[in-house]
Amino acid sequence: MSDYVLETVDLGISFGGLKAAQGINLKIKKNEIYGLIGPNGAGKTTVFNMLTGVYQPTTGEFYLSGEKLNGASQESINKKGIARTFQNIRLFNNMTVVRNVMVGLHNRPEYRCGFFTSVFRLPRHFKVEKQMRKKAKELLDIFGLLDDRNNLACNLPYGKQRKLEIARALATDPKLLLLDEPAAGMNPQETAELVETIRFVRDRFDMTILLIEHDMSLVSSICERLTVLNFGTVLAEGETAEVLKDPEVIRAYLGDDE
Amino acid sequence: MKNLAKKIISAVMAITMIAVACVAFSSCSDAKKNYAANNTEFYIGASGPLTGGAAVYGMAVKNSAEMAVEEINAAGGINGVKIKFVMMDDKHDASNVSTNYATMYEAGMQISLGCVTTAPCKEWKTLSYEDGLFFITPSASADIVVEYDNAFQMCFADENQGTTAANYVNENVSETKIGVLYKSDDAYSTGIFNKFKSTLSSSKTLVEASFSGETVASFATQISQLKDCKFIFMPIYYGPAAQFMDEAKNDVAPDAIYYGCDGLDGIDTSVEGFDISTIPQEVSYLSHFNSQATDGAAKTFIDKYVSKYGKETLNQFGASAYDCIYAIKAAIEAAGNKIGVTSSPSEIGDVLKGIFGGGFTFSGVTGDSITWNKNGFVNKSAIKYIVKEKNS
Amino acid sequence: MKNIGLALKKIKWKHYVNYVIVLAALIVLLIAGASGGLKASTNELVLKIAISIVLAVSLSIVVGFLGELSLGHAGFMCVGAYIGGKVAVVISEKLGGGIVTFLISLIVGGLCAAVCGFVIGLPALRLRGDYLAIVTLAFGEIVKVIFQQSKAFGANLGFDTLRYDKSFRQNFYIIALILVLVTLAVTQNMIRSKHGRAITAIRDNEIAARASGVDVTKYKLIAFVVSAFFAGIAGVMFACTFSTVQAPKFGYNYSIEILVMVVLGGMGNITGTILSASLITFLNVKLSTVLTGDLAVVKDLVYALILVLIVIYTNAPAFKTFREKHNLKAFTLRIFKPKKDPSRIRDDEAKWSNIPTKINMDELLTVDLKVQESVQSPDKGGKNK
Amino acid sequence: MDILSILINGLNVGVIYAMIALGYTMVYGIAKMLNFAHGDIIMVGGYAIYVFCAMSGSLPMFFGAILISVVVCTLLGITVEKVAYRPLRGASPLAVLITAIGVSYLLQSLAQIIFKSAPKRVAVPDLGKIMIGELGIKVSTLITLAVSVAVMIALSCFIRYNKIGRAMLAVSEDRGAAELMGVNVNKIITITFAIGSALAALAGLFYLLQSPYMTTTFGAMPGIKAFTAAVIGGIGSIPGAMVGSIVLGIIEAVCDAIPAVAPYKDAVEFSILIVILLVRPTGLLGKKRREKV
Repeated sequence: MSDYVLETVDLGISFGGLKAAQGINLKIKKNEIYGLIGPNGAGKTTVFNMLTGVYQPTTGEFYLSGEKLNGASQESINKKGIARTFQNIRLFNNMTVVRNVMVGLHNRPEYRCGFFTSVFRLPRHFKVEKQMRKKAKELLDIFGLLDDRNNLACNLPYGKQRKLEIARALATDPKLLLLDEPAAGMNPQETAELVETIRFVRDRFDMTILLIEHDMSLVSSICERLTVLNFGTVLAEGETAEVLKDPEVIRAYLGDDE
Repeated sequence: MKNLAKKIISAVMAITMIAVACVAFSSCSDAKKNYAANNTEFYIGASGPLTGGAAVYGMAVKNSAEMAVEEINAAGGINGVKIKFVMMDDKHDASNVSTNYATMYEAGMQISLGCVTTAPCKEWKTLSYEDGLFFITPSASADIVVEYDNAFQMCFADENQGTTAANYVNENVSETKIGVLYKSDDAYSTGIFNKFKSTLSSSKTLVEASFSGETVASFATQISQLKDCKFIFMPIYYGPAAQFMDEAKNDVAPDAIYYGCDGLDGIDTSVEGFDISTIPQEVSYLSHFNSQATDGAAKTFIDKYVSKYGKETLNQFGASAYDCIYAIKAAIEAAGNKIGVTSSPSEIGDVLKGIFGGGFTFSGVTGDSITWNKNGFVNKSAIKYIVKEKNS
Repeated sequence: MKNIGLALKKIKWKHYVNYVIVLAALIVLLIAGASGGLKASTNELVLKIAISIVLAVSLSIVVGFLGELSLGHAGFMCVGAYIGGKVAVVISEKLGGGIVTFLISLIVGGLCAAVCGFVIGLPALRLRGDYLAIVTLAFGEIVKVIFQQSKAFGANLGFDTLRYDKSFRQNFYIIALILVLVTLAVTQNMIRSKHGRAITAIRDNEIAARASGVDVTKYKLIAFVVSAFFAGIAGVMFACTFSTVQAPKFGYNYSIEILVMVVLGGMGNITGTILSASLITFLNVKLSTVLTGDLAVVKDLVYALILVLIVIYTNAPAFKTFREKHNLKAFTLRIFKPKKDPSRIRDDEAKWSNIPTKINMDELLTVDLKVQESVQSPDKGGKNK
Repeated sequence: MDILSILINGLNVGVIYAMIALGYTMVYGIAKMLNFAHGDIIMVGGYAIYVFCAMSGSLPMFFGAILISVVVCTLLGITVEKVAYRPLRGASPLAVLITAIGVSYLLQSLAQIIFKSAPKRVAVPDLGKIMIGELGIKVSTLITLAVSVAVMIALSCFIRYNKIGRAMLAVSEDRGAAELMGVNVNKIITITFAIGSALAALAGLFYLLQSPYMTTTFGAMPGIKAFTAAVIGGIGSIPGAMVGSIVLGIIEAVCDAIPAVAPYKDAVEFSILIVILLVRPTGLLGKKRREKV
């Protein structure tokens, strides 16, 4: 089964009596850009929350390249290699841009550095800090944020904040990147830019990307495959083109016209 | 470059550290300076709660001491030398005492009344002992306060009050069920209570009730614990005592007896709006001062005090402080030329503790022919005052 | 010579300013001390200030950097003061009243407090905002009552601390200031490392921090333990400064006073914290020594007024522009006017000031996760394509 | 002593805490600040009653005094809010907390300057007690219970059905949104402070009814206890404040009743508090808030 980066088997969660998501079966291949779409409240973000350990799924399992991850804490899931961005941007607002990314780097084995090593400023601390800062700057450079590195994250324009969030997610060195409505509130150019960025990220880091998106132009332009959710269940899945033709899907989006 | 910078920083640090070390272990020069060298009047210092929950006691001491000082100065001072009295606020918190002490000491304090309340006085005790400064406290009553030879008390020591009270009960009280109301977070109250408990004869059964905190919402619980006792011992201050009696007047048997220590003094005068005659039970306490005395030194003191400050803060704290000042005066006069206005605290201290420890007798508001033993404990007659007879 | 000058330019003074402040104070005092000994009262004042600084800086770890409100900091200090003080008394029989005894008691007191910090840190994993605040407050009161009632520690009278050798006590202010330096060093080194970044990340956005793989449990505990440890240190310093330790001192009023120092200093602004701690302590001492006798009553009034005015001045949005024109920084800049060279801006120069803690509970502002409704009416609200 | 009377004492103390806790919790929920000066409003209320009863202890005079103390406290609350807190609207909540502390010191020291430090007995008319079977219950206790229950019900209705009340709810849910919906937030906050202070005045009255003694630190501990109670119940929730207070009151009465425990009263109370919070991290009736991810 590990020829899939992410595989979910009958994944589902119910709050109280109510099934927010059920029977979710995703199979995402390496290097794929996979779309998860559906009307508001269809349970897309709920799926993300399950995949990142915010909620514990009540049914089913999910595997990251063959390794069963449900039940694990958010931190450990991230360490295992699932990173995400948020629908409503969540940056460390009172920290500089570069530090935001450095927090992302914080768990990488090559930057391990004990508490007392830092407190007593042993040589290793300086070495690690130097490397981390270097790495962070590289990442920022890739996303064209290098010049903003000393601004507070909260002072960045919206588009850059999105990028920074992605950069921070990548800093954790994930196998799978979850993007929650990356294009939300972006104007066409920004969106176009974003498309480039996402592609670029995929190629540069040979990343696998699962994204939630409302912007159909974006979805149709970059997603190889899609899964459509509605009322917390899978409505359709498959190649982007087919799925978008599917009358069920259209109805779900535009409602019945009679 | 950067490393050089770091080197510089660390060098600077290192140098200072070394400097520190050197100074630290070279400059142990201490010739105690006599700050009183150019005093023109005797400087008497004191520290007590002038703000916060215990302020009323501090104010009483301050007022009375100032009153005594004014009188003495008006009458030409001690051997023609006037007195200067300074009192600083410690908020009944020991950690404020050392600053007060140092400040006054450096301003030329030569003699002192210590602290008003026990807890802070423990700090004062140590500091004054190291400087050999004499103090006689009007009201810090724990035994430990006078542990050193430079310290004397004008009030009764807690333990000795506890014992006296217990003995009184053992001998004169027929009731076997003895109620006690004490304040569990107060040194004075617990000090007396513990001694009382241990001295009380086994034939008596003790009914304990305690409270804590600066203000008590209601004594309902304590009342229901004590309501069957015919004799209730209350080693607490008059404030809460009045509150308890007031609340309990219908629950406790009207022929019961409230019996307290010097803390109860002032219950009939100092609680504004509280009329003790509304209490059916007998209220009595063992003290060295009776705030409704009708004759003698006490009477004159009370009149003067009330006319000056009103009866709100009239209590044995003040009376005792008033006596402290006069006792100091008497002692200095007794010392004659051994003590001058510019002599250092320790010189004065040596002389005064010699005098007080050596059979010096003094008569004042809180008793006639008061004497002190070497340990600094006062020896005077504790009288049982019945503030309020039980309604017959 | 020249490159020394250059090197001096290169130093990140911003990182050292706090040490410089304290060292300067130390040197001044040493000079004063060398020339005929410090007055007892000055010594007293210095010690009180040192203790306040250690307390305030340690509290700022939890409040300023972790962003949790703690109302029981005095409780940790209480533990340090009682345990450390007692240990000193006990071991002094063997080791005498010198620096050795002090150091040992220091470590023991600090560690005991740290353990308590750990214990209080545990609820911190479950509770947020005020709920945690009230737990810390409760802890402080519990510790107070327990020590106050324990016969071993002299119950209500507290216990007499060890009187160290005179030479030691006379020079204790030096040790105290060194301890301040140590506290600063540890705190700043921690904050300016990956660990510090993790802690501040939790403050800024716990969910994002988790999602970025920050081990929230570990770092919350670290913050509480370190903070408590230094509070304990302050407690031992207290026990060494005063000749008696009494529990009532360590009630919530004292905790709040420490909090005041931290908040006035600007949350997460260590320099500010140092200054405000010194200022407030100085103010308290001066007021109580100047306003004696009948005037004592006015003391609290003055203190309260100053407090309110300072806070309103430094925080009121209305004064913002005025503040930006005339504040210490602007003033110093006007004097030194450093040449603006962006390459010399350091990564760590984030603006720390005025970070709201979780007291304003973002939970309260964000509404429940209303899955129910949203599922029944899919297209309700939210942005749509 | 018997369980029943312990319970009654507990209830009595509890409902008084509730009066204070309501003020705390409302101000918290709506202004998002901890008003540490709240306890001292009680003290002011007490002194107000004292001043007017000192004129004459007659019953009508007493009711007059009650009215006046409520008015005084309400005005005080509004003034404090306007002078000390409003300038800080939008500043960090902790800054406001500090001003609150400042105000509390201010009120206390003023009280000491005006009324001196000696304890005062307020000439509250003694209402006696009625016997129900074995145990006698103070009339004042019954009044306290009745009035506070009435007040709580009234308050809940006010919040639920009155326009302003609902506006309050709105502000506490989401100030920004409420403002957008045309709610005058400043006005609402002022009203909240007014109500809270009025309740504080009542609390002061009830204290005096139990035992009519006043000092300048009268309100400090009740204030902090009530805050605790509000948190036990779930801060921001009005029924929570009531439940929490009554729980706390009863615990307190029980502790008092056991001589061995009495000295450790506070420790026990606070330990129980911690346990409760560990079991229910948002208090007894606090709404479980989940941050939307």
